[in-house]
Amino acid sequence: MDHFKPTIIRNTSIAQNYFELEFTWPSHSVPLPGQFLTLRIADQISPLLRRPFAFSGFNKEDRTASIIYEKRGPATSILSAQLPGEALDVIGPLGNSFPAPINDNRPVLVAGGVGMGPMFFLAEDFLKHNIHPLLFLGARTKAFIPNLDLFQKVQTLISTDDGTAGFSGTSVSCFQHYLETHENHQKVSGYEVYACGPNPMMQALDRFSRNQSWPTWLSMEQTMGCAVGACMGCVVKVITNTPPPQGFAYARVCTEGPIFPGHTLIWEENHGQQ
Amino acid sequence: MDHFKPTIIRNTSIAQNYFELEFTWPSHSVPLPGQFLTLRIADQISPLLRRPFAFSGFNKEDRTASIIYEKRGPATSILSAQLPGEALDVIGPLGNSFPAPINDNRPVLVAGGVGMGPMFFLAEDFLKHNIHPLLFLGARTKAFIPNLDLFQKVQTLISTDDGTAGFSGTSVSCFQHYLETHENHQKVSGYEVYACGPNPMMQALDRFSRNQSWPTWLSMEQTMGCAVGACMGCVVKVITNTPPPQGFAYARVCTEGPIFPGHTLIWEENHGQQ
Amino acid sequence: MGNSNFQPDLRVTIGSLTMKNPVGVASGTFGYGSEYEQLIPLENLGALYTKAVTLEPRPGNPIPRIVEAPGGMLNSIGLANLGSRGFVQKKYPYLKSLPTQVIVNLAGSQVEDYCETLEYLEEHAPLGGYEVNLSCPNVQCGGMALGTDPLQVEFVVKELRKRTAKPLIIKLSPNVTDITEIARASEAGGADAVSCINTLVGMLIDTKKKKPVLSTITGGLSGPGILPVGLAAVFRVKRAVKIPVVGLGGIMSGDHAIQYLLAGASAIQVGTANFVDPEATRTILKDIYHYAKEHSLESITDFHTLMYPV
Amino acid sequence: MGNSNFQPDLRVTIGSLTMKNPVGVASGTFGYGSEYEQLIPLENLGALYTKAVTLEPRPGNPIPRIVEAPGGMLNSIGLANLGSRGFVQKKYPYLKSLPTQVIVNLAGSQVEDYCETLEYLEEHAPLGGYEVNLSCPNVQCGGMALGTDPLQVEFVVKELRKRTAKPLIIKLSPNVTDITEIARASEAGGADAVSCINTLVGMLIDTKKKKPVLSTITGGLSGPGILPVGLAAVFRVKRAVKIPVVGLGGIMSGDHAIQYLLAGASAIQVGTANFVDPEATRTILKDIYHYAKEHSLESITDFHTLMYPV
Ligand SMILES: Cc1cc2nc3c(=O)[nH]c(=O)nc-3n(C[C@H](O)[C@H](O)[C@H](O)COP(=O)(O)OP(=O)(O)OC[C@H]3O[C@@H](n4cnc5c(N)ncnc54)[C@H](O)[C@@H]3O)c2cc1C
Ligand SMILES: Cc1cc2nc3c(=O)[nH]c(=O)nc-3n(C[C@H](O)[C@H](O)[C@H](O)COP(=O)(O)OP(=O)(O)OC[C@H]3O[C@@H](n4cnc5c(N)ncnc54)[C@H](O)[C@@H]3O)c2cc1C
Ligand SMILES: Cc1cc2nc3c(=O)[nH]c(=O)nc-3n(C[C@H](O)[C@H](O)[C@H](O)COP(=O)(O)O)c2cc1C
Ligand SMILES: Cc1cc2nc3c(=O)[nH]c(=O)nc-3n(C[C@H](O)[C@H](O)[C@H](O)COP(=O)(O)O)c2cc1C
Ligand code: FES
Ligand code: FES
Repeated sequence: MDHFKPTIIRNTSIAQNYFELEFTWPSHSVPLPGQFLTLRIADQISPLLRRPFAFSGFNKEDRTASIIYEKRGPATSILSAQLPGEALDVIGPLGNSFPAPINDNRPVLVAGGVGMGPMFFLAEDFLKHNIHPLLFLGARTKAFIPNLDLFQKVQTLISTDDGTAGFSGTSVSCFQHYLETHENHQKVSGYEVYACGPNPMMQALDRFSRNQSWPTWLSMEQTMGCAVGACMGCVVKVITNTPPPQGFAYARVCTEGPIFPGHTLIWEENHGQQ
Repeated sequence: MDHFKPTIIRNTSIAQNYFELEFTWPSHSVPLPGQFLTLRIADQISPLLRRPFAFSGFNKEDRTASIIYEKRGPATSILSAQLPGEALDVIGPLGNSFPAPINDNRPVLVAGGVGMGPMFFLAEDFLKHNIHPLLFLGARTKAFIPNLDLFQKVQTLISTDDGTAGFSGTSVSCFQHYLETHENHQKVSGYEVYACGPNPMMQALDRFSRNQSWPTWLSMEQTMGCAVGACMGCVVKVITNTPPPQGFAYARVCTEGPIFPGHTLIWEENHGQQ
Repeated sequence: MGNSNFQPDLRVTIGSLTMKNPVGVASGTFGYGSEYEQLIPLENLGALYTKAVTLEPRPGNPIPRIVEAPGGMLNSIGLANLGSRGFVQKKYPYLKSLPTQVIVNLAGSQVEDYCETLEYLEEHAPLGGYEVNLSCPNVQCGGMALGTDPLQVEFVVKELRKRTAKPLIIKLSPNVTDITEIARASEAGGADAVSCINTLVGMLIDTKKKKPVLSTITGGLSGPGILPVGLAAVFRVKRAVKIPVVGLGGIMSGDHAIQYLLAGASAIQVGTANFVDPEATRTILKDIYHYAKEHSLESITDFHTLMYPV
Repeated sequence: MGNSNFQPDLRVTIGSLTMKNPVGVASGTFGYGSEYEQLIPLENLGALYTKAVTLEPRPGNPIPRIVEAPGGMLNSIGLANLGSRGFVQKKYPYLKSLPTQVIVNLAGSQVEDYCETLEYLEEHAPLGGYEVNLSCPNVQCGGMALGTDPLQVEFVVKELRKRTAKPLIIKLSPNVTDITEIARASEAGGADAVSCINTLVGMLIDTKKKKPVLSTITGGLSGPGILPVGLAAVFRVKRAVKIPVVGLGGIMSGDHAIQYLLAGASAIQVGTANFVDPEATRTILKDIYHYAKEHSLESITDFHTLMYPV
């Protein structure tokens, strides 16, 4: 992890309310899929806290990194108005990253909304390692779906809640529908699920994959204070056998996460955030 | 007084750290020399309060108004980055204005630093009424002195503390020096002094003009809350015969001012602000 | 998503008084109304709480009296006002004609001051009701000490109660260990409502001049930064008393005001925000109205039961 | 304008302990140091105040625990920590090697907890000293009640004093009617210093979800918005006790820190600002140093006499 001020290369809209921000990466560290960074958006007292964003890509040769973000509140609004050449205040890379699939499991990547960034990064990374994932991308409506080269390289299934593009329904039901209609999932030794998106989506996915006994890796979100493990602010509730003896513990999204094995998450409480 | 959102026409540097902001005036009101407006600089909680600025000019035909401001803190820094075409959030015109000189008194306008705006406006206004004022403009150093057409039309005496331009010394001593070296001040029936600038300058001027029995009109500054007379925050201490019976009262710069007759001000306390 | 014909009734009742809507303007930030008449239509206000009135005129505190703070402002006005007689002569004629409820904010140094002022106003300046400022942090021996002792609070409220049938709203200070205790004392004394919060005690120092910015060293902190403090106070006070709670502190937007209503406030007051945007009350009222419609809230009390499970 | 050879001595002495400079990091905002070691050189810190340590491990409060507030943030971490034994095993080895003074922040629910925790740490994890958190607003029956009653405060401090010769710094809550009273009780109990302020009780409500944002309804408000409250507290406490005062609350910049020193603080702590800019402590120390040089202040106590005439 490093604290530095890279320069914006590109900050463009890729779909309604979604922006891709590309910037220089003048640090020796190499961000991995699933990891994130924090941005100090402006030298102001509001928005005050740094904002976390997952990497959506990293180019080792050019030393450039990128994030995909949704314009939702004060920080992302300010960010969306920043221009190439301006400086960013970055701390990163932070957190753990997605593991490789075990055995010959085919990776299934499920992205909902702002969760698309890390999924695209992971898909690109798999491709580089000659692994061919299945990518499910869900959104409320067509306008929120970007049009990317990646979709030519990776088998991509798009779904929208209102049916304006691709499958009509959630990305999870799209996945289930795919499985029902494609018998070939019998042929692969199994699937390994990677997901980032709204908690209800991830919980549904978790429940479904648990039934199939597929390993599931979920990228969790929590409001962050320090983003380096110091404040205990960004926790999710996880199952544990270690003390405190309640059978649960709070794990820090910024340190033990953001990627958690699905079966360790105690959903009832983790829903709080979304 | 009106609350409206005029458009920036011009926002340019006229001297080191000094900017002239010209904007549309889509209101029926007509700002007078000495009056001010308040700006809500940004839709943020910091800077929070509206900032007061005196008018530096008003064009009745084009319906445009202007202010001259110094970049000093958060609000004026943000303002200095705003561009033509952007909207301003204005309340104005506010406060009282400079009165015309009595009898045939020759108006002497003394401007220190940010006080120049209202003095330029007043000078232009006198010219329109065929009155020929004397303008003293003081600054710390040459870099803070703008170069304006006005100086061709009005007899202008510049002074700098460090002697890099014009008279070496304060605008008040420049005025005094002028009087000593120009016997013609005997010929006019007298002077009437108008000033806007730092409190020490205005106090010195007040003391001097009291000795000469010249009417003196001083534009005062105080941090403002409401700027419309409601909060009692922006007061200066003035001599009074009315209750409260202490022989003093607090008069609101935004309402009873910003222009006060010099001899009514109780300087000891009013210094607090600067 | 309520149906479009649905019309929430946003009137607020405090004692014998009805406000046409829950959005008032806070004492000390709106003068006596006339100051803002050119900027907003005063008839849209649910209530106007005047600047504090004391028995005798007060010049107020020395200069400087105001400074911006991070996310707020500090003031040390010090109850500058014309006194009860000046109020009756100079302010009452205008105020009585206003198409909104006018609540006179009362302040003083001791119980007798409050009583005498109230008596005088009852006789010479009958208006909508009284907000009793037991909590101003900017006066020497003033309301502050009085407002922090539950026994004294109950006593002064009882004394005032004897002297008026009009609504008595006791304004609470956040600068106490347990604000609910003071609220309960107000209720016990016979108050019709409590309002909270007044400003927080704060201070800023000018490191260049090497002295406190305010002439009185400390002053009262208001503005958006205190929003969470006001909300916590209202939430707790609402659960401690049965009388209505008027919420204020840091309200800049409709969302802030709605938070207060959800926390249990029956009405709100807008203070510092008037300085920033004189139209704040209008926007806030509009947002409250739309929220009520959207959630099919028929009246203000419906806001109080919306939060689950608290 | 001091001469350029002049070197201010910015060391701070609290009880038997000397900090190399007045800039510390506040409890709960800097973990146990290791979390920030990749971002800043820890040897530049005057002191590191650990996250609260309790006798037994605590999981902390339910989710969500943090929300941004206007000009600040609310937290409800709830003393999540490994407990005294976990601290000794997992944190002490690293902390004891740090090139800065480590002050252990102690918390508990009752006097016995504090005493036992301190005894255990005295034996198994001797570090620089203790900051006693009698003021955390986010625990049920916890420190809050304890920290608001002067008699209890004096008692607990006396008990702790018996058990250690190391510096005892009592951390004061701003959520009291008179903070100087608690400060005097701490002094009377034998404290070496007091630190103030802890967070203010605050609350925010999510009007879309119709519930409080924090799981615990109310939480602790920190960040720039509370700066004036902290400064007023330090100013008043400094004039009420003879022991050193450690100032904190809302410090984001060197200017803020210098305001605390002028108000009477002997040292300061940086809390929320670490989250925003991990290098805040470095900038702040540099600014303090330059200010001291510029004003020819030889030591921290010279800051205390700089303000005239207060
Ligand atoms: C590990 C992680 C990775 C993320 N990756 C992405 C991403 O790739 N793209 C993307 O668009 N968004 C991502 N987010 C969410 C992103 O941080 C928020 O969208 C952003 O903080 C919103 O800030 P705002 O001021 O625009 O909106 P706000 O109005 O402040 O907040 C909108 C939402 O963001 C959440 N939020 C606010 N502050 C924080 C904070 N300090 N830390 C975490 N969440 C906060 C709030 O809970 C709220 O629900 C990620 C969050 C986490 C924790
Ligand atoms: C009647 C009047 C007319 C003025 N006319 C001009 C003008 O023509 N040109 C010009 O450059 N400046 C003028 N000023 C001063 C101007 O208001 C300040 O320069 C401005 O507020 C600075 O804001 P800032 O955030 O940039 O700096 P800050 O760092 O906030 O403040 C710098 C200085 O401005 C003062 N100030 C801050 N806030 C306010 C406020 N709300 N009201 C009044 N003063 C404040 C402070 O006391 C401080 O000394 C005038 C002030 C008054 C009262
Ligand atoms: C300039 C100013 C003057 C005030 N004067 C009074 C007063 O006379 N009486 C009173 O009860 N409260 C007074 N207050 C407190 C406000 O009524 C209100 O309680 C406080 O400002 C918090 O609300 P806000 O954050 O919306 O401003 C004053 C506040 C300000 C800012
Ligand atoms: C996330 C968080 C956790 C905290 N945990 C503790 C704690 O365990 N013990 C304690 O005494 N104070 C704790 N505090 C309070 C801080 O130490 C400090 O008193 C407060 O945040 C005010 O300072 P600031 O405005 O600089 O943050 C915590 C504060 C925050 C923001
Ligand atoms: S954000 Fe502080 S521990 Fe994760
Ligand atoms: S600024 Fe409020 S009375 Fe002048």
